[in-house]
Amino acid sequence: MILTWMIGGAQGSGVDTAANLFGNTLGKAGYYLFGNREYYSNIKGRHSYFNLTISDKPKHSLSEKVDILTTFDAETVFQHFHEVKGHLIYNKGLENTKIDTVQSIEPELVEEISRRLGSYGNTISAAVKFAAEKGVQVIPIDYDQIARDVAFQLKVALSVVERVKNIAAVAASYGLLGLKEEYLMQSISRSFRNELYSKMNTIGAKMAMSYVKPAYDMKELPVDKRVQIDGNTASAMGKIAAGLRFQTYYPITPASDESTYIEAHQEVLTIDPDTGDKKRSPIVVVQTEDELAAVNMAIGAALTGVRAATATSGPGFSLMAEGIGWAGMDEVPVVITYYIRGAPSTGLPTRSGQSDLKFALNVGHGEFPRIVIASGDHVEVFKDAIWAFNLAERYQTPVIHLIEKGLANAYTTVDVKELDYSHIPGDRGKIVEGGENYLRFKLAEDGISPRAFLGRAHMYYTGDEHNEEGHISEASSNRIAMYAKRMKKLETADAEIPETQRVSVFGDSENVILTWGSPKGAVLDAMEMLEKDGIRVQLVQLRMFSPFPTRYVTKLLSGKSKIINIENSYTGQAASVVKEHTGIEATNHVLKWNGRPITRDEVYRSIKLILERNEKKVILDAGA
Amino acid sequence: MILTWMIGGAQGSGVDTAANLFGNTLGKAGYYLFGNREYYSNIKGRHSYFNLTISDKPKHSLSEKVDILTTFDAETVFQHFHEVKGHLIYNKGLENTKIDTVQSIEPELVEEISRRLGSYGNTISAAVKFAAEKGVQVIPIDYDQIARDVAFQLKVALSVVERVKNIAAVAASYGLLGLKEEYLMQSISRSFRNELYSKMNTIGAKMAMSYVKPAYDMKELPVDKRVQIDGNTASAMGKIAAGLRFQTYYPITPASDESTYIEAHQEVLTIDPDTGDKKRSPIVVVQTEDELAAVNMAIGAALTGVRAATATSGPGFSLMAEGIGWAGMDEVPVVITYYIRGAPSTGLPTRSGQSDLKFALNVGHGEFPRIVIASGDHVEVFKDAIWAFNLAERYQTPVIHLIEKGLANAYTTVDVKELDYSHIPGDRGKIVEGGENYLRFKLAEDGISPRAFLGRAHMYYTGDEHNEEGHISEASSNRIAMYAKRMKKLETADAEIPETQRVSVFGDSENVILTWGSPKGAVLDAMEMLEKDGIRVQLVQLRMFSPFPTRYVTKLLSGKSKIINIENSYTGQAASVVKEHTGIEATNHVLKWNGRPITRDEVYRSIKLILERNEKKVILDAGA
Amino acid sequence: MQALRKPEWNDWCPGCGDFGILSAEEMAIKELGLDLKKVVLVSGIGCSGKIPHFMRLPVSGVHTLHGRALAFATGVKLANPELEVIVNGGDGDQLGIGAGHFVNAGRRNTDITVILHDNMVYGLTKGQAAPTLKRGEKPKSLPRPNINDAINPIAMAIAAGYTFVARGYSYDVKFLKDIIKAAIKHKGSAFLDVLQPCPTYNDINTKEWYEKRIYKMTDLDPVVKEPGETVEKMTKGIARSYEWGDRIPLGIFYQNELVPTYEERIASNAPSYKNTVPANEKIVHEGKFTTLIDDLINEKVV
Amino acid sequence: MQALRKPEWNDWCPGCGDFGILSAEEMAIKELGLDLKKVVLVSGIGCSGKIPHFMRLPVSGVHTLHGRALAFATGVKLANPELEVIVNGGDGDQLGIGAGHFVNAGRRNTDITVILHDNMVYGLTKGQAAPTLKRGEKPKSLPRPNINDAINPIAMAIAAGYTFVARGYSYDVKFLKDIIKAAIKHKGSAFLDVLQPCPTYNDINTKEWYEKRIYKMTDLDPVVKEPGETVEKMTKGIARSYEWGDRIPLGIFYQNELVPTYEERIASNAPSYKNTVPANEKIVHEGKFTTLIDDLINEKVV
Ligand SMILES: Cc1ncc(C[n+]2csc(CCOP(=O)(O)OP(=O)(O)O)c2C)c(N)n1
Ligand SMILES: Cc1ncc(C[n+]2csc(CCOP(=O)(O)OP(=O)(O)O)c2C)c(N)n1
Ligand code: SF4
Ligand code: SF4
Ligand SMILES: [Mg+2]
Ligand SMILES: [Mg+2]
Repeated sequence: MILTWMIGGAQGSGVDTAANLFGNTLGKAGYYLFGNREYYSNIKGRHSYFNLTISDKPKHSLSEKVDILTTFDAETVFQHFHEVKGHLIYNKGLENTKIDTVQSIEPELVEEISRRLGSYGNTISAAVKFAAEKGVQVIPIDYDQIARDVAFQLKVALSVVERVKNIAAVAASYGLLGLKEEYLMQSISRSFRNELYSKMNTIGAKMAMSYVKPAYDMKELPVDKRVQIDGNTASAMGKIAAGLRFQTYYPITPASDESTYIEAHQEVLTIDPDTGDKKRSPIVVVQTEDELAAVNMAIGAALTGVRAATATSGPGFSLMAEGIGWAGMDEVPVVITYYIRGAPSTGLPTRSGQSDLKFALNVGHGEFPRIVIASGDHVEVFKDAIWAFNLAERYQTPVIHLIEKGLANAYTTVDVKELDYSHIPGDRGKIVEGGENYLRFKLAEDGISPRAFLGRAHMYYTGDEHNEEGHISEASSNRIAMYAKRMKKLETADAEIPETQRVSVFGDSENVILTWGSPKGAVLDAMEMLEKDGIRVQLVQLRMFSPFPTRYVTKLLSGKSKIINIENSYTGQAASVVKEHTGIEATNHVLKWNGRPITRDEVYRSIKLILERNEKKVILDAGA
Repeated sequence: MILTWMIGGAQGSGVDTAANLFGNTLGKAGYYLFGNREYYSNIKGRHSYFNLTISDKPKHSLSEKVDILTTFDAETVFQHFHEVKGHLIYNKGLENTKIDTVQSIEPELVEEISRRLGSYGNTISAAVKFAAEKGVQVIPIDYDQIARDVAFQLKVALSVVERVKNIAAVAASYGLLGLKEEYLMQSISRSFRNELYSKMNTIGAKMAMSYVKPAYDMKELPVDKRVQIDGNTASAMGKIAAGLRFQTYYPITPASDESTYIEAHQEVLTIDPDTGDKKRSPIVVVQTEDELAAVNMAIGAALTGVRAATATSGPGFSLMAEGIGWAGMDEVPVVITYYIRGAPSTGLPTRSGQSDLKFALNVGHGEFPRIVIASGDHVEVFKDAIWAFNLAERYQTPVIHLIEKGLANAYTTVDVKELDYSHIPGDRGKIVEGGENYLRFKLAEDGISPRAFLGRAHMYYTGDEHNEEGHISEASSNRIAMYAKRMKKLETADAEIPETQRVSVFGDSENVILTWGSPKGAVLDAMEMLEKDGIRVQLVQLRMFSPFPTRYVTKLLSGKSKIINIENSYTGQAASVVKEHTGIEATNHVLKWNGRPITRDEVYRSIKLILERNEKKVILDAGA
Repeated sequence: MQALRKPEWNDWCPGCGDFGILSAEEMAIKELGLDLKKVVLVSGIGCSGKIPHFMRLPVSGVHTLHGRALAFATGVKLANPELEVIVNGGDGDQLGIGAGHFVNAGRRNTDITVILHDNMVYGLTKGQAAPTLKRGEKPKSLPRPNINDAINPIAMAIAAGYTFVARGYSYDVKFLKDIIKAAIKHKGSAFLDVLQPCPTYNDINTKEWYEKRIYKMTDLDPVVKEPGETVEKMTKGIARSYEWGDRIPLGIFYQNELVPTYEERIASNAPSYKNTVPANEKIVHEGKFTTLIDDLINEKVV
Repeated sequence: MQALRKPEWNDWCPGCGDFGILSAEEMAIKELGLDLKKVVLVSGIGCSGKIPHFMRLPVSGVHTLHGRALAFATGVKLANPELEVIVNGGDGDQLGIGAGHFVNAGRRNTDITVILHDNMVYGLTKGQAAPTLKRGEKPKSLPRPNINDAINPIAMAIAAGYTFVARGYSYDVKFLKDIIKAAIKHKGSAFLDVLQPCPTYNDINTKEWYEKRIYKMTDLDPVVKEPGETVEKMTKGIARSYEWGDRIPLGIFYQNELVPTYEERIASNAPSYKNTVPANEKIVHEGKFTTLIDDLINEKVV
C-alpha cells in the first residue's frame, strides 16, 4: 500500500507545522513515511511544499504525481494541479484568482503555467477544471467560512485564527484516508501547547473534515519503536554517537540545521568506562566568522585529540579547500560533512543536486590522501557519520561525507533497530602517548605514523613539506619518502576497507543502474515497480569514492549489457569517475539538474525508455 | 654543441647576480640558454643554485649532470659534487670544512651526503677527491687571496670586497670556455653601475681567470635578435600584448614576479586605431588583501569590459575556488594564471610540480564551463597568455592558464621572431552595446549570449540561478535551460577550437610519450638523444585540458604499443584525465614529485628502461 | 529614466527594515540625478543582498558572493571610475565573513559608498547571531544566548580608514536618504551603518525599541578641515560610537575629504590613469591588438 | 626541561628583529615556569611563521596557513583549555589576509596570546608592502611608493575587543619579555604589536629609526577596574595609539579582565565544560563508544 500526499503554501505561513503534524499522525498510525520539503531561498512569502509518500512498508523516495494535494492558497494550486491524480483540495474563496495576480510566482513560471492551462483559462477554477477533467476529485473548501466560524466560536478576532487554514487543509486531506479522527486530534493537541491555538485548530480540523468522506480506506497498523528523522538530524546523531566533541559551522543552507541541533544538544550523556558512572560532557560548538575559520578551527581542535568536524555546503566548502589541504598534509583526522545543494555558485541554495562530487574528490591544490563517502538514505547518513570518524582517525586524514540536500531536508521513519550501531567498533587508529623523542611523522610501511595528541608530548606540525619530526624540510629524498608515506595511506585504506563496504549491490541483472547518494531510494522503489512488469535490473550504489573500489566495480560492471548512470548532475560525474578508474563507460545516462530530487516514477519511466528504445540520455524535469 | 654549467651559493649572497651575468655573457656570445634557479623558501642563508644548459641550438631542458660546477662556498660542493662530470671549481680555503659544520644543510641531507661520501671522509677535500676519482678536473681557487689582493689594490676594507667571490667563481668557469675575455668584462661593467664594484669585480675576474686554462674551445656565434626571458615575464608580456588592463595579486611565490613586472610597466604604449597616434594607457595593478579579493576584484573589473586577470599559485588558487565559480555562473571572462609549485598545502613553496592539474580542472562546487590550458615552454607561455584572453571573452568564462614554477623561474633565450603574434587575431567575442531591454543571459543556440559592459546598459548579475535578465529564478524549466546554455559553451568551444591546437604532436612512433607542461622540453631534448641511439618515440603534449580534445587524443593513442606518461606528480594526473575522457590507459609511468624539474637525462634513461625492460613505473629523483 | 519590463517581486518579509533602505537609496539616486546606466549596485548574499533585484530604477545590479561585495565593487570602480558604485550588504556579510575586506577597503579609500544592513542577525539563513548582536542577547531563533561580543561598526570603520562614517535608521527614510546622498557625494570610501529591524528574527532590536532610543546628533562636528585635526576627529567619532543603550545617535561620526582616493593614488603612480578610463579603451581594433610591446621586448634583448 | 635532539637551524636573515621576539618569548615561557608539554605555539606563514621551528625549548609548534593561525589556535585552545596557546604571525598574515579572523577573534576573547611581528613588509615573499606600512613610503623592494593607508593595529585590536593590547619592540628583549609574560598571564585575548625591523627589506623603519623614537609609556593607566570605565579606557588607548612619528609609545594601551573569556561563556551555556577538558575525554573504550544517544533517539520516536 502506498499513498502520496502533498501540501503547499507560502513560506512562513505555517505550512511546515501543518505538514509535520500530518506526518506525525500517519507515523503514529503505523505508516512509514518518506517526505521532502521544497522551498525557495526566501524567508517569507515564496512557495514551499511537502511531498510525502506513506506506505505500510519502508519507502525511500518521492513520487512524481500525488494522490492527494491539499491546499489553502492559490499558488500551490497553480504550481501543482497537473501533478495530482486522486484528490485536490482547494480554497473555494480563491476560485477567481488569476495567475498573474499571484506575485510570488516567478515570471518564467507564470508563462509556463499559463501555457499548461492553455484554453482552460488563467484562474484557480481553470486549474481545478483541468484536474477534474483528468479524473481528479476536486474538493472546494470554504476556508474563510471555517475561519469565521472558529473566530466566532472562540470569540477572537478573525486575524488571530488566520492560520487555522493550514490545519484545516491537513484535516480535510486526513479525512480522505479513513483513519480514526482522534489520531489527528491528539497530534493537534501535542503540537499546540498554547490552549487557544489548540482549540482553534481542533475546531477547524473538525469542520474541515466534514467536507470530505473517506476514500482510501486506510487502517491503523501495529508500530514498532520507530523514529522520524531528517538527514541533518541523522548526521548529527551519528556524529554525537561517534564521540564528536568539537563542531564548527558558519550558517549555510542546508547544512546549519545539523549544527543547530548539536548546539541544542551540546551536553551529551556519557558513560565512564571505568566506573560505569554516567555524566554530562560538553560538545564545543562554535559559530565561526566564516568557513575558512570553521575548517581550520576544527583542524586545530582535532590536533588535541578530540573528534572534530565541521559541516557546510558548496560555497562554504569552496572556502575550505586550503584548510583541507593542510589537514591532508599534516595528517589530521577531521570530518567535513558536505551537504550538496544546487550549484554552481550561490546556485539554488535551498534545492538539491549532486554536482559537487568531483570537486570534493579533487579539492585543494596538490595530492594528499582524502576519503570521500556518500550516503544514500537516512540510515546510511547516520552510520556513515560514525564511519567517517573511524576512517579519519585510522588513516589520519580528512574525510568528506557527502549528503545531498534531498536527504538533509527529507525525513523518513525508521525502525529504531535499524539505527543500532553496536556492531560498529570505535576505531581511533594508532594512538600513542608520545614521549621524549616523539616523531609525529615517523615513516611507516603502511603510511600511518603513531599519533600523539598535542599537549601530551612536544611535536611539530607544518603545511610545508617536513621531516619525521615535523620540521620544514626541502631535501629531495625526504620529500620523496614523506610524500609517498602520505599517499601510501590511501593504498592501505584501499587494502583494508572491504570493497563490498564501499559499493552496495541490489538485485542481479545484465542491466545495471549505477548511482550514488539520494537517487538510491528512487531506484530501489522503482525496481519494485519494474519487477511487477517483469523487468529486473541491478543497482550498483557507490558508497565510497576515495579510495575508489576499482577492482570490485570493474568486476561488477564488466560484461554488462547496459550500464545506466542515474545522477543529479549535468555531466554524470560518478560515471566519469568510474571511467577514470576502470575505463568502463556508462552506456546510458539519466540526468537531472533542476534542483529537485529524482522520483521513483522518473526512474521507472527512464529505465523502460532505455531498455525499450536504448535512449542514450534521458533528462528529467519533475518537481515544481 | 651543448655545455652544462652550474653555480651555487647561499641565498642573498649575490649568486643570482653572478648567474645572470654569466648567462648574459653567453647569450651575447651567441649561445642559446636554458637555465633554472632552485632555491629554498628562505630569504638569506639557504642554498640556491642555477643549472644552465648552453647550446648553439635552442634547448629547453636541464641536465642531470653538469660539465662545469663553479662554487665559492662549502654547501654547494657538498650538495653537488656528485653531479659534476667535467670541471669542479671550489674554494681552496674551505678544504677542511666538515659537512656537519655547515648549518644551513638540513639534517636529512647531511645524513644523505655523508652516506654518499662514505669512506672519502666528511670534508670538502673528500668531496673533491670523490669527484676527481670519477675523472672530474678539480680546480681549487684561493678566493681569500683574490679578495685580499682586490682589497689591497683598491685600498678598501676586506669586508667591502666579500662579494667579489661570486664573480671570481663565474670568471674561473668562464675561463674554461675559451671565449674572449672582453665579453665577460663588458658584462661586468654593464651589471655594476657602481664604479667601485665594477672595478673590484673586473680585477677579481681577471685574477680568477688566471687559475684556469681554456678546456672547451667555444667560439662566438652570430646572433639574431634574441631575448632572454623567464616564464613570469613571458606571461606578463603576453597579457600586456593581449590588452590586459586590470591585474590583481596577492604576493606568493612563484606568481608575484609576474605582477611586479606588470606594476613596473604599468603604463603601456598603445596605438589609437583611428588616428594612429600613440599614447600611454594605464594598467591598474592592485595588491589585494588576500586571494579572495584578488579573484573577485578581477571579476568585478572584467564586468566593465576590461581584460582582467589575476595570478597566483596553489594556496591562493585554493582560496579562489568560490570566486571562479561565480565567474563561471555569471559568464565572466577572467583569466587566472596559475603557477604550480610543490604541493600540497604550503608544500615546497619555491619548487616545482604538476600536481594541481585535477584541482584546476574541478575547482569550485558545481558544474560550469571553464577552459584550462597549459604551456610547455616560454614561447607557449607568452602566446597562451594572449590566447587565454581570447578564449575567455569568446566563451565568456574563466580561463585557467597553467604554468609551473619550473618554467616561471627558468629562463631561456628565444629568437624575437618566435614571439611574433601578429597572426593571432584579437577576439573579444560577442560584444554589444546593450540598450533598453538588454538581456545579459539571453538563451542562444551556441550558449553564448551577447555581452554588454556594465555601465553601458542596465543589467543584472547574480550567483544564484537566474533568468535571461539576470534576476534570481528558481523555476525548474528556467534552471534546466540556463544551466544547459552555460554548459553548451563548452561544447561550442570543443567544436570550434581545432583539436590540433589543443594537442601538439612531435615525431611518430608506436611508442608514445604523453606529457604536458614543462617536461615537454626535457622530452624533446631527450628525443634527440634517443634518436642518436636509433630510438624513435612520439611526443603527445596536451595543451588544453578543458574542453578536452577527446577525439584527437583517442585517435593519437589508439593502437599504440606503449603510452608512457611523464609527469611531475605522484598519481600521474594527466594520464587519469586521459583515461576519464578516452578510456585509454597509459601503459607506463615516469613520475617525479621531489619538486625539481625533470631533466632530459632522466627522460632518456627512463624511456630506455621502459622500452628495454617494460618498467611499469619509473620514479625520478634528480636535483639537489 | 524608463521603467523595467516588469519589476521583480520583492520577497522580503512584511515589515522588514530593508524596505526603508531600498526606498531611501532609490530616492537618493533619483534626487542626485545620477545617470542611471552608470549606477551599479553591488551586493553580498543575504536578505539585504537581494536589493539590486528589487530596485525599481533601471540601474545595474551585481549580486555577488557572501562577504565579497567590496572586492567586486572595487574592481568595478577602478576599472571604470565613471561608474557610481554603491555596495549593500548584511552585518554577517560585511563584518563576519567579509571583515577582512571591510578593514582593508578602508585602507584604499576608493570612491564608493558602502551601506550596512545592520539587523544583528543572519536573516536569510534563519536568524543566527550576526557580528553586531550584543553578547548575552537571545533573539528568538537562537537556541542559547549569544556568546560573542558585538562589533562596533562605526569604530571599526573609522579605525580602518573610511573617510565618511555615519549611521542611519531604516524607517526614517528621509533622514536616511539625505545621509545616503551625502555618502554618495563624498569623495572616498563612505560607510553607512543602517539600523535595520528584522521583525522575523530579531525580536529584541525592534522598531519600537529603536524609536525610543535613536536621536540625531547635533553636537558633534565630524568634519576634518585640516590634516592636523584628523586624529582628534577620529577618536571623537570613535568615542561617540560607543554610545548605545538608552540613547543611540544617528548622523555623521567622521568625515575627511583630505585623504586622497585610491583612484588619485593610482594616478600618482600612473599619470595616464587620470584621463583614461580603462573600461573605455579599445584594446582590439578589427582583430588587431592596440597595445605595443616592442619596448618590453627590447628591454630583454640579449 | 630537556633539549631537543638537535635544534633547527634558524634561517632568518642576520640582524632580523624576529630573533629578539624569539628570545623574549623563550625567556617569558621559561620565567613563567610553564609546563612545556602544554605550551603550543601556533603561527602563520611568513618569516615570522617559522618561529615554532626555531624555538629552543621543547614546546609544541603548529605552523599553519597564511592568515589562519588564529582559527587553528582557537580550535586548539577550546578543545583543550589546559594548553597555553601563543600565536605568532606577520603583519601581512594577521592584518592582511587574516584580518577577518583578527577582528572576529576579538569578539570571542579566548584566553590566548597573539603576537604580531610588525615589520611593515611581506618578508618571506620578498618585501612587498604589508598592511602596517604607511602610505607614500617606498622601502627598497617596492617598485613604486605604497598607495594603501596603514592599519593601526593597536586601535584595531581595541576596537575588535581584545582585552589586553600592548606594544613592544623586538630589540628591547627584556621589556618585550615582560610584556609577553603579562600577556600570557592575562585572562582573555591578549594582543601584542611588536615593532620588528626587517633589515633586508625595510630600509625605512630600521633599528636606528626606531631607537630614536620609541619610549615607554608611564602616563597611561590602561587597566579597566570597573565596567563603567570600559569605553573611556578603550578610547584613551585608541587615541594614544595614533601617536606615531617622532615619538612612538611602547607598553600597555588597554587591559580589561572583567570581560568573560570564551571558555567561560561556553561554560555558561554548557556547564559541564567548566570541569571537563574535551581533549581528555575517553570517547572510545575498548572499541565501545562512551557517548549515549538513547535520549536523542527517544526524542524522535513517533
Ligand atoms: C560562503 C558562504 N557561506 C554561507 C552562505 C550562506 N548564507 C547565505 S545568507 C547568509 C547570512 C546573511 O546574513 P547577513 O549577511 O547578515 O544578511 P541578512 O540576511 O541579515 O540581510 C549566509 C551565511 C553563503 N551564501 N556563502
Ligand atoms: C594563501 C596564501 N597566499 C600567499 C602566500 C604566500 N606568502 C607566504 S609568506 C607571505 C607574506 C608574509 O608576510 P608577513 O605575514 O608580513 O610575514 P613576514 O614574512 O613579514 O614575517 C605570503 C604572502 C601563502 N603562503 N598563502
Ligand atoms: S528575515 Fe529579517 S532581514 Fe530577512 S527579509 Fe525577513 S525581516 Fe527582512
Ligand atoms: S626578510 Fe626581513 S623579516 Fe624575513 S628573515 Fe629577513 S630580515 Fe627577517
Ligand atoms: Mg544581517
Ligand atoms: Mg611582515
